[in-house]
Amino acid sequence: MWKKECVAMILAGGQGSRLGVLTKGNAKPGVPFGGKFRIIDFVLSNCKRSGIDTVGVLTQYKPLVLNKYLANGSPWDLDGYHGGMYILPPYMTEHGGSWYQGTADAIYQNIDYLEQYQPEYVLILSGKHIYNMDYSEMVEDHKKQGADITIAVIEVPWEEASRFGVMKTDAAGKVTGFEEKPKDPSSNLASMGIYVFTYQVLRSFLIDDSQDKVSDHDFGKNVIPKMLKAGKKLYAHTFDGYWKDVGTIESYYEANMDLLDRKHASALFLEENKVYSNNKFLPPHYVGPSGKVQNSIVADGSKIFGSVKNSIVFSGATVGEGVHLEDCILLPNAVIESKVTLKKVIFTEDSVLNEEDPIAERLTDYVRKHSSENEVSIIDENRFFSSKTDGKGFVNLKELLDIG
Amino acid sequence: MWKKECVAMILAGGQGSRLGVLTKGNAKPGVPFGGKFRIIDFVLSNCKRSGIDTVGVLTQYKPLVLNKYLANGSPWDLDGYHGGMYILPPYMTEHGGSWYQGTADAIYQNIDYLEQYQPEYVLILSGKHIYNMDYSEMVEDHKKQGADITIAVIEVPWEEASRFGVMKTDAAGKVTGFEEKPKDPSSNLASMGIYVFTYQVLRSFLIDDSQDKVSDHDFGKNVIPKMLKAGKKLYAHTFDGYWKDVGTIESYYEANMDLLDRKHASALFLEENKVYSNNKFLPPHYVGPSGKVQNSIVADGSKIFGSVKNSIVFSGATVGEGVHLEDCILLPNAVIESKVTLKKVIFTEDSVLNEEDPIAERLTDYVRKHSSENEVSIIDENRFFSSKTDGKGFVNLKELLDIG
Amino acid sequence: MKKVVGIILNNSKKNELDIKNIENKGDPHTAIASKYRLIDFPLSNMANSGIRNVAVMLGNYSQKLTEHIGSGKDYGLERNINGLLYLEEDYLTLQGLGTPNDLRDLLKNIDYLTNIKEEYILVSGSNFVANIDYKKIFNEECLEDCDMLLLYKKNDQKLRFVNQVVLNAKGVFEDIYYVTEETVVENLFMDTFFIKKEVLIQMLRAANRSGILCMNAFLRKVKREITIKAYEYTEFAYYIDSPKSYYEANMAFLDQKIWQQIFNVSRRLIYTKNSDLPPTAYGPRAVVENSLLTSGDEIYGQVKNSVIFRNVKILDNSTIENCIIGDNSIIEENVHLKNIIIEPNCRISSNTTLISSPENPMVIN
Amino acid sequence: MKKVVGIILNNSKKNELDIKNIENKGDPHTAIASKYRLIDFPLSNMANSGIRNVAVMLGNYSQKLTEHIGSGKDYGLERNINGLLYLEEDYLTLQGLGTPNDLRDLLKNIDYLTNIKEEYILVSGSNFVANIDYKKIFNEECLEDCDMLLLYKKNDQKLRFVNQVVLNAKGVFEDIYYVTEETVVENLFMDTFFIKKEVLIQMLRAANRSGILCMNAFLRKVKREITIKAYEYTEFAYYIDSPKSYYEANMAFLDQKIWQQIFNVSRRLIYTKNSDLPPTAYGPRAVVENSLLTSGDEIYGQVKNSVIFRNVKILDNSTIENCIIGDNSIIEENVHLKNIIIEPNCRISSNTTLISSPENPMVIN
Repeated sequence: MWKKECVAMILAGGQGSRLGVLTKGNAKPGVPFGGKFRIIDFVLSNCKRSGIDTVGVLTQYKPLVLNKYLANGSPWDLDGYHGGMYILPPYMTEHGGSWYQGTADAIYQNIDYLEQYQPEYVLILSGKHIYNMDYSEMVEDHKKQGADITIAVIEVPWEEASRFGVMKTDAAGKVTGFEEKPKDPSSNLASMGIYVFTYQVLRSFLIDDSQDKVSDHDFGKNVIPKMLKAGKKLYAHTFDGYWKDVGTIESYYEANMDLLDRKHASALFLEENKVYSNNKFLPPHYVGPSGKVQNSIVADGSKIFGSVKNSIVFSGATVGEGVHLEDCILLPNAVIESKVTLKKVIFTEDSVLNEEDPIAERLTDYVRKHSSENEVSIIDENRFFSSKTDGKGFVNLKELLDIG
Repeated sequence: MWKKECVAMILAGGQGSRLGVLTKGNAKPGVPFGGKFRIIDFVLSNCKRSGIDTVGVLTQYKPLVLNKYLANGSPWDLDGYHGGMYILPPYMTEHGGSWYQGTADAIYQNIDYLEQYQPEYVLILSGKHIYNMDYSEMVEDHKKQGADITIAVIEVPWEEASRFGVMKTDAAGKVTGFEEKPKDPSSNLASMGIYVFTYQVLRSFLIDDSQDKVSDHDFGKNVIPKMLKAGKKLYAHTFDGYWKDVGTIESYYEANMDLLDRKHASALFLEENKVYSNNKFLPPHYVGPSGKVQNSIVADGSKIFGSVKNSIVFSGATVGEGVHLEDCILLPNAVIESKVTLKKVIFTEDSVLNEEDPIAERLTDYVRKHSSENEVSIIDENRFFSSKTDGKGFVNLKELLDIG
Repeated sequence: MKKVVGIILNNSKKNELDIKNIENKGDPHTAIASKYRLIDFPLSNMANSGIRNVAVMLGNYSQKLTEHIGSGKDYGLERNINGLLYLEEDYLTLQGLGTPNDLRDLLKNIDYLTNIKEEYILVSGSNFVANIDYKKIFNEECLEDCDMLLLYKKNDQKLRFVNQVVLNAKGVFEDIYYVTEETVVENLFMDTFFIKKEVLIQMLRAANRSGILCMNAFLRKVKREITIKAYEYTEFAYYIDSPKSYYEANMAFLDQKIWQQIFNVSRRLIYTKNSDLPPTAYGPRAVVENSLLTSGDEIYGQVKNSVIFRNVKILDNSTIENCIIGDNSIIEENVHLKNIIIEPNCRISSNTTLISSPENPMVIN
Repeated sequence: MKKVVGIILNNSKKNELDIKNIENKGDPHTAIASKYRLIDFPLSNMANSGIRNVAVMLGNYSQKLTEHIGSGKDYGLERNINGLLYLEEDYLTLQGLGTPNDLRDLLKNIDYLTNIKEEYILVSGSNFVANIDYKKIFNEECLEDCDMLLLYKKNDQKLRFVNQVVLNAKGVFEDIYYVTEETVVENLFMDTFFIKKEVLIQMLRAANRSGILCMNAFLRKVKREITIKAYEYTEFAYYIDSPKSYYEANMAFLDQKIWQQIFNVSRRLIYTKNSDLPPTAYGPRAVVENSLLTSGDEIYGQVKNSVIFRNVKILDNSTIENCIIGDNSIIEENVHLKNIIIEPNCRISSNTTLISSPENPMVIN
């Protein structure tokens, strides 16, 4: 096995329970995004762009869809002989098996994988972020500073800082303090959950942390504070592009809608730095004589006979005649053929509203009544969720109609 | 996802503890075999030969080496868009994770994978068998008989029958009785652990078995007896070629040595039915002026300056000048440069005996003294194992010399 | 279809003697239907019919063609053994001097053909769009006592200078010949046939001996000795041999029925090289009607009855009607186009107006 | 090496004018060293030097070559974007009418070259065996103020009819010219050079205007205007331009020092297409000495100082000495061969004895 300067590890095992029904059969990084992509496309494309050709993808929660999508890594040119993409699920040894307990534990359990490459640096990434970043600059910075860990940070509005791990730095970018989700943040430089570690330092801290019985084995909560305390060299690398963590239904919805803003779209789809995806073979999309599309994004394989405004229509979706959608998201192969007028609704993958569906009549009213300005509705197999209740409950639309 | 007539599931999760040190960092199907192969190559090449393009590989025990070797399945042409090879490790759902408990449980936990393809038939295979077989004939038989399960069987010598699951059949091949490892076998038709199931029957028996708290969730022990009892149609499909289960060090050694018999070798490496492997890029092998090779198999990338008789020299291994090997196996990249004369020894992958190694002098004598006709010795990183003690203990050769 | 190997020829230039000076729209790498190239159709059809070994004849366009097809992975034709293969055209073909149903290109590759292990060879042209189930045709027509099966279709496009298949009153194959007059042919040979490997080899050897390198002449001579059948293909198939037929074929895809027949057949997708462009973006004032669009497009103006290829920008206040806009082209502000074919990589400056007749669409490059 | 794109030309025929009638041993698809083909060396060298985009010029051998290289996957050159690409040779080259250091093939592909985004182009021939670290050479010699860097080596093979690189007393590039006389050249041009893309384009345009299509002539004219450097390559590199040099190169690999320099360089493996044959089987009476063997071989007889290619059978009581035995050949019982080249797919019948001189090895096919 060849030695590698830098190996990337993508944490893609999370259930993403706050994405509710969107992750019912799929891990978060495998959720469709932006018309034709899946969330993990962005971090994988960043790796390709950055010249990183050895990537471990750590999976744990319902990986079937994701594994199938990632296939052999070839869509991201990660199918090389001297590197490539490897899926790293939890496994069993002669001492039995153990599931990944936290972000740091997941990496710890795959130290054998890293050992094969004897890397100088390890890049820890998350599979749930939407951004376009050249990691090689960050690795260069890390080298130049002689850092033990470099943490990518982004300035967030002060009022949001308490949702993140925030960093105090000196003028040179050296981290002088770190607080995980502080109540009274003393900085608005938020950690993006992207780390470059000097491998040997990572290795020793992981082995150490694995012995620590009170640790949650989490980078942000445990490992980084320990490093700071041990006097290791922590540096911050500031990123000032578009970056979004799509951990909740609201942030998922917002990040999709952000693509309608050409400023954000251009930041993500820079000419030379494409976002690669494992496309199915879809024909061009068709806008019919009665179709109307405004300020929207439409992916291949879809058909539009109704009116679509400020919306994202994913691959293979159908908008029938007489349908009016505004601020909506139609996930792949969703079919809406009953004459509804809907605002701020996400239709899940493969969900269908047939032309003769008796729901149609009442649905428009129901959604208008039961959702508010700050709320996103989700329709999935005749079940209605609101972003406020999802994860907790749903309304069965069929039953609703019987009652109604 | 396209419907598939037949999907294959390869059970490749076993630790293979009876292979001792050979599986210390690797699952059994990943153990090198026959000069340039790994054990799993045979079953994967059989799939290619049989036109089966959708294969799930169920892994659990130390899968890193195996996963890396299997890569994207392309060496076996299993990297297609409409099928391909998928590695299926245990995973976590919203109800937590669970490890594979038995052969039947492993398939049960991946019913979602099978559901995607809605297959008519499912072929259950093992990753630890050496043979060359066209499964399509067996599937055709299964179809013709309208069977619920067809079990591949092979005639074994009566005295060995008690080590297998044996089958009693009527003239038409219908299974009338099945005994798992019987003391007094009533038949010498042994199950090869290769099953064709009608998917819907498999599905219902697996769901049923998963509820059964006293079951070991094993096909041979539980599911097949239950099917027989339930009056399902069980048929036997007789195979009369070369077939070997390499579950122990002795059988592993024998199966390798069988390749020196041209009859067995031709059965395995039929002209049109190649055994595919994920080869590294190795140059031709070199036999030096002082080298002598007789009745042996030598793989690319190796160098032979000593004498080699009735032996298997794997990829990249080196036999130095003055070394005499008989009935030996040198696993990949083993280097023997100290002037030893050895018989019936397996050198493990990457093991090295340097020219100046002080062991050399005594090793020849030691091995001769401490092994008998029916015993295979293993040398691994200066540790000496015998096939009789392996798994239980080893002798540290360095220490031995200090004492000696 | 384990018995059949596929060979894709380039027949375009043979129909093109009369329009030498403009871009030959029937070349295998011609872009069509927003995101495809002509070669995608025979390749996908063969792959979907279960043919595992396919050879593509390379000609003057080998760089573009090999770049597009690559390893054949997109078509599921990448294999360790066999799979996709490239063959060379004959020198005369390369120089555009071939004759209709010329055997030269096959003859040049007789060594390859002789080594084929499959029993049948499916030879296809590459200048038509269709979604053909070769497996069905082969199983129904070819498996028994047939040495050669020619595919033809009704000449509903009224093409001229083509090969005519003649049947007798009973519908049995009678003759095939190239029609040089300005008459309209009834049964158009689809440049596609199944042939027993041994019969093809025999034909090529005879051609080589006699110097008569036209398949038609050979078939005329041997039609009593070998079993030649003709099969009428009745589903949608459109030939591209000129800018006019190119324009018409693109426009045909705006008909949802035709679109469905080509692009929405279960298990018979048409494959093509991935572009990895983002999905189409529509601006706030976009108005799009009865059109096909695809990845990378950005639409701010008005588009009607048009086929827009990849990565096209149509800026504000521009109107596009009955047009074909090629890859990477930019239509600036306040441009008005009607019945126009814009070639790839063009930039149409603001305040341009171009209108031509639909019978004879103007090509801009 | 993100700045460099690679182009592999076929230079063999230009050295081959004198031996027209026998198999040209310097073709890119010529098999060598048991399991390789000549094209494997430039492809592997470029891939190992971190060049991601490589174009291979196809010629008369395009079927064999594309079949061997395939998608470039074996060389790590398969990419979704760029990666491996095929270019077409010029008509005259195809007909074997090129001249030494002819620019025709590059000129034919000037559109492709113009669109290259990389700053430098590495042009390589394909009829030599060597394991070259282009990255090192480029970084040491090319990064500063250099428009063109020519690689040469001492002509230790005493080749004739080759391109000579002339340096002045200070070791500075002076001239390059083709030596037509029977004199022995000192500094052999390796058919390999780095060139700034803009300089190459300028050279090709000038060549096209002037009709002088020889690189040598152009360089002579502009050597004061552009910075041309010459780099002496001192590691093992062997040219194949005849059966004699082909034989010698194969035999050279029996020298472990040379073998190590080519095949045992860390991170710089030579790649080739996989055969998926079983490992070599030695029979009970096999005697093998100082030889290279590979997958699929079955040895029952005696082999000495020989290079055995893939899937060769050497049966009982046969002796092979100083021979090269091509792929899939079968040497029956009681055959005695010395100083012989057996071409692929041959069968030598029992009781044959063939002995030729090592200076002029006999080629059997």
